[in-house]
Amino acid sequence: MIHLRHVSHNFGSHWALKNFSLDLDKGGFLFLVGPSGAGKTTLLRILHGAIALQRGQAVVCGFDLQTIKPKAIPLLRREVSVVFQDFKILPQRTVFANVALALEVRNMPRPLLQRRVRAVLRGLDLESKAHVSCAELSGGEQQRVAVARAVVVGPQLLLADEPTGNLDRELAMRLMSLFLQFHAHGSTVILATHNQELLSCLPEAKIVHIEDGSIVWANWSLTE
Amino acid sequence: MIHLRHVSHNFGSHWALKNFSLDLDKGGFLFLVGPSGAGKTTLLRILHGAIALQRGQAVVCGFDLQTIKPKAIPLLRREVSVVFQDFKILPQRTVFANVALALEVRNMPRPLLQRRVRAVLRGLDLESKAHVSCAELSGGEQQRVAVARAVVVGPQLLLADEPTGNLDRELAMRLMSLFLQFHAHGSTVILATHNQELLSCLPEAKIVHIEDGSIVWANWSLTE
Amino acid sequence: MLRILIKLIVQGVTDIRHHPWVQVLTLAAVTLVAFLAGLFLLVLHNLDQELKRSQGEIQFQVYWKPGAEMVSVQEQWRDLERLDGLKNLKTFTPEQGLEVLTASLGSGDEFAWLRGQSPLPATALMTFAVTGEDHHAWAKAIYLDLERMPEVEKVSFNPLQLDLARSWGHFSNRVIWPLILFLGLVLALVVGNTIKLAQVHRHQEVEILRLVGAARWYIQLPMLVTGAFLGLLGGTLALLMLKGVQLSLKDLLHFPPLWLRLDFLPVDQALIFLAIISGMGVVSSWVALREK
Amino acid sequence: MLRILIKLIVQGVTDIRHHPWVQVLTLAAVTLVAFLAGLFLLVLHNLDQELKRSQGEIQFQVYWKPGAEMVSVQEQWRDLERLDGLKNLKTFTPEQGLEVLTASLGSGDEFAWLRGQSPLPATALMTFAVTGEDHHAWAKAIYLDLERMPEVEKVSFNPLQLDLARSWGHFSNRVIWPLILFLGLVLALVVGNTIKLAQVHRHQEVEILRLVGAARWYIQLPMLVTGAFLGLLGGTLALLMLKGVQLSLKDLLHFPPLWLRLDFLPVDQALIFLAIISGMGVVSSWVALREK
Ligand SMILES: Nc1ncnc2c1ncn2[C@@H]1O[C@H](COP(=O)(O)OP(=O)(O)OP(=O)(O)O)[C@@H](O)[C@H]1O
Ligand SMILES: Nc1ncnc2c1ncn2[C@@H]1O[C@H](COP(=O)(O)OP(=O)(O)OP(=O)(O)O)[C@@H](O)[C@H]1O
Ligand SMILES: [Mg+2]
Ligand SMILES: [Mg+2]
Repeated sequence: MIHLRHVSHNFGSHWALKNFSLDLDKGGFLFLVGPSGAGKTTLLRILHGAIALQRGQAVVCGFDLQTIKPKAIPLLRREVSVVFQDFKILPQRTVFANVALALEVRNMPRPLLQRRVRAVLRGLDLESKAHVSCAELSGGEQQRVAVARAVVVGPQLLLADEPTGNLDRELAMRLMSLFLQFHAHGSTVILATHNQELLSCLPEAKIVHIEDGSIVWANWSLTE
Repeated sequence: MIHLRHVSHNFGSHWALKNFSLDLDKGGFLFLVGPSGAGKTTLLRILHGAIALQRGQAVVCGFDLQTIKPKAIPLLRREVSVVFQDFKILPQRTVFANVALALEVRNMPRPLLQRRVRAVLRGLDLESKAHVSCAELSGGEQQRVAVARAVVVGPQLLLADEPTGNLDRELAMRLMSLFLQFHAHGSTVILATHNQELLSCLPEAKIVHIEDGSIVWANWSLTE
Repeated sequence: MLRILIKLIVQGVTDIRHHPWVQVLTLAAVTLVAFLAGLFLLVLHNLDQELKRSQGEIQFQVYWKPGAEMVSVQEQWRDLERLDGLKNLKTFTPEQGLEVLTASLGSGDEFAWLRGQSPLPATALMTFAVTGEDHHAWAKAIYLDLERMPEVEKVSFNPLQLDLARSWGHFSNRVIWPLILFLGLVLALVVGNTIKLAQVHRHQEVEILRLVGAARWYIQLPMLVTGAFLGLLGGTLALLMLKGVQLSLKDLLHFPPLWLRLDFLPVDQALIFLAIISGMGVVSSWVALREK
Repeated sequence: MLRILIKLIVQGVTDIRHHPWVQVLTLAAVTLVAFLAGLFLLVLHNLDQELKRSQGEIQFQVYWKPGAEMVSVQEQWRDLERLDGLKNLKTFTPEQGLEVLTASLGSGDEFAWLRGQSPLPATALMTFAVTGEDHHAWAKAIYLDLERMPEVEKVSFNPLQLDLARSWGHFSNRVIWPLILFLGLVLALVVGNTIKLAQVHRHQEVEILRLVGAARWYIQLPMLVTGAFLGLLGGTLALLMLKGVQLSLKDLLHFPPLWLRLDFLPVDQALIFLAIISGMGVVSSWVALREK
């Protein structure tokens, strides 16, 4: 599913990722932990093609990021959903419209789309806010909209960047159980977080600790 | 310092705050906890005049919010600093420029301003990023810029809305000790958070737990 | 596929509601600038029509000998009418000539004493449509034919008239075409810039659509449609305003000696005008989207 | 305090670098629309000048009896020159009159046989500046004076000329003023909307400045300065382009019978023009800031 070899990335003179190698099988669950500025977001952005691969090899869901054409990036992104650290939702649109966006792009017929969106919103306790404009949401509600949009499409690979930063403990646990459900259905999940508590929800998950762009610790052998 | 009586606020038919009363003395330290959507941000926004008081009485730093003129709001905001949940920093400007903004508005002479900004950035581990544009920062770095801008002016009252959502444990503790320093120098601090761990940093702090806009629990008598 | 296309096109039009004020102001600016350009075009079109009407013509004035027998002269006039390429023949007996002279000198009766004993010769003013390749040779031939007629004293024509077309051409090269080009530039810049600025709002939308896996055309089509729609609507409104102005000013210059009646742009020009403005909307939306 | 003001004003100008492209395009659009408006103004100004020149004039044509003694007539001409309000006197002996007639009829020599025995009377064409309150009474008095001169057969003048000014007024009310108003509207809308759209980018900045406690004027001053600066710069560039056009077209219409020389706008009008455009920049920035 994911295959990284010697991936490095620099912004100007600053190396955000250094010589990063790991393999993750389909259905794996990976926690990405590390201090602020370690390079977690940078790695996730490389994985869905938001920033181009500079050095090394990377294959994600069968797409080789070294040779991928700009035209193929939308295809990659239909397999990979992302919960962004800064949400990236459209403030003028309603909650429903924001979540439906991901399905509209995939040309899902309207009735099915509505059923799917409603189900996801219910799971994230956002049903009562469905027709509220996103500018009027609290921080935690916005974060949940971002999660809802990512999971509604049932992606092969789910990347979540700090998805519980604005959520209270109870909602964080609910979110985790949603991710675990996904995992149980065969999706691959990568979760970047500072929240140590989340790690205990799935003791058999893989954990990578990065600092300053390099892996400093992992609970498995990284590459097969 | 803060005196609230029967403050209520509704957005349309939704009551974000209901009949909220509390007093906080100068030099107090208050934790505002509660689930997502409880009304924490709404309360903080009322306290610095970002949304107008609808019902009840509120006096903040000597400004009566019931009768305050639009012209006086900038004066109130020079006493009250806010760390916003969504940061509210200017992405095109550098870290230095964003932090300096708060001092420029107060017409601080340039050399003093530079010294103060540098000191605060050092305290938040942002010195190396001083001349980087904020669009290029990681989530946690942006959050620290927001904190730096709030504390650099040495406000009488500091409102912080979920200031550690994107920070790792170590940075969160460092931030707390910064707030505690402030507190020790006589500033009043109100901190809205989900992070239970922060509460243990200052056992004598006041804690208010709100849910659905109402206070459901507090560790002191609320009003004198 | 078609369903999606239609959906996206409809979306492009209905997206306007997301920033109604920005779009309304943009529409107003586009309309007014387009109207201004249309006004220029209208004036030019009418000027051009007027020029075309008089451009390809040449006038010969024939003077008979004073005292020539009017009966035979009038016979000659009837022959002249049958000449090739003749567009207009005006004849003056000596008496009629005097009347015209009197009228052109003032409003009085000061030549009354000459009546019945006009000192003027019989004349004819002939207007020919210019034909053939070598205009000057052609004119010379006609001149000789006319001069060879019996009793004719002299024939005059102004070869300068032949050059008039060319000099009008010079004038329009120097003034009118630069003006049209400049106007096109203003139109492109203002329409383009306004639509572009109005679309910049949507950068965020574009970014997010890309992140959730929308293909390029899926994102751009509605925005290009918005641009085209703004251009089309603005252009149509401008044409309607123009029609109103044309109707209200139609007869303003329709008096002697101008006899200018303001015509509307022909349908094909109006359509080209609409197409250009819509095209500008599309191009500028596209530029706005490409940036960043 | 002054230091802060200066700082804010400088900031308003230097803030342009934050969105250089947006501002450059805006500047270009403002310049071109202002130039277009200036071009109209220039044409109107010259038209107006021309009108003023001919508006307050009236012409009398005096015909002497045919065969009047030329020596005494020429004496009378010398007397006429001394009349009050006379701006121009053209005199024609019978021979000169025939020449003019001949010339106006064509280019030929067809009246050559009349030379030395011209049937025309001596005439004089007198142009007066209209004075006094009651123009018609004043004209009547002059008419009677002229007619009472010895050997004068008749005097003609066209009272319609007196009404010409009024009819020009009608024309400009119907066409020119609406056009100026409309142009002002376009200018305001396009300049305003463009600057406004360019300033919308700064909503976020305004919001954040407010949140950190900046007073209203502290936030608005630099943005109003940016607007004024864009307007001023655009207006100045437009005036420079206008001057260039005026210089290059100055003599284009300076040939018979027009003798029109294109003048530049007078300094005061140019300054008003600049002030209006800068004002629009300020107002539209202000509108952009107020929204939301
Ligand atoms: N577009 C960019 N241009 C320049 N530097 C960047 C850019 N994006 C990130 N960086 C830098 O790269 C480093 C890693 O950033 P990244 O966002 O990956 O950190 P992170 O692990 O997600 O941190 P956080 O937990 O704070 O979100 C940071 O020091 C950041 O300043
Ligand atoms: N501008 C607004 N218009 C309408 N409703 C609003 C607006 N702002 C907040 N709300 C609603 O008011 C409620 C309280 O919002 P608030 O932002 O105060 O919550 P919060 O306690 O800060 O939550 P979180 O921890 O998720 O940030 C929420 O349900 C939110 O949807
Ligand atoms: Mg990050
Ligand atoms: Mg909140």
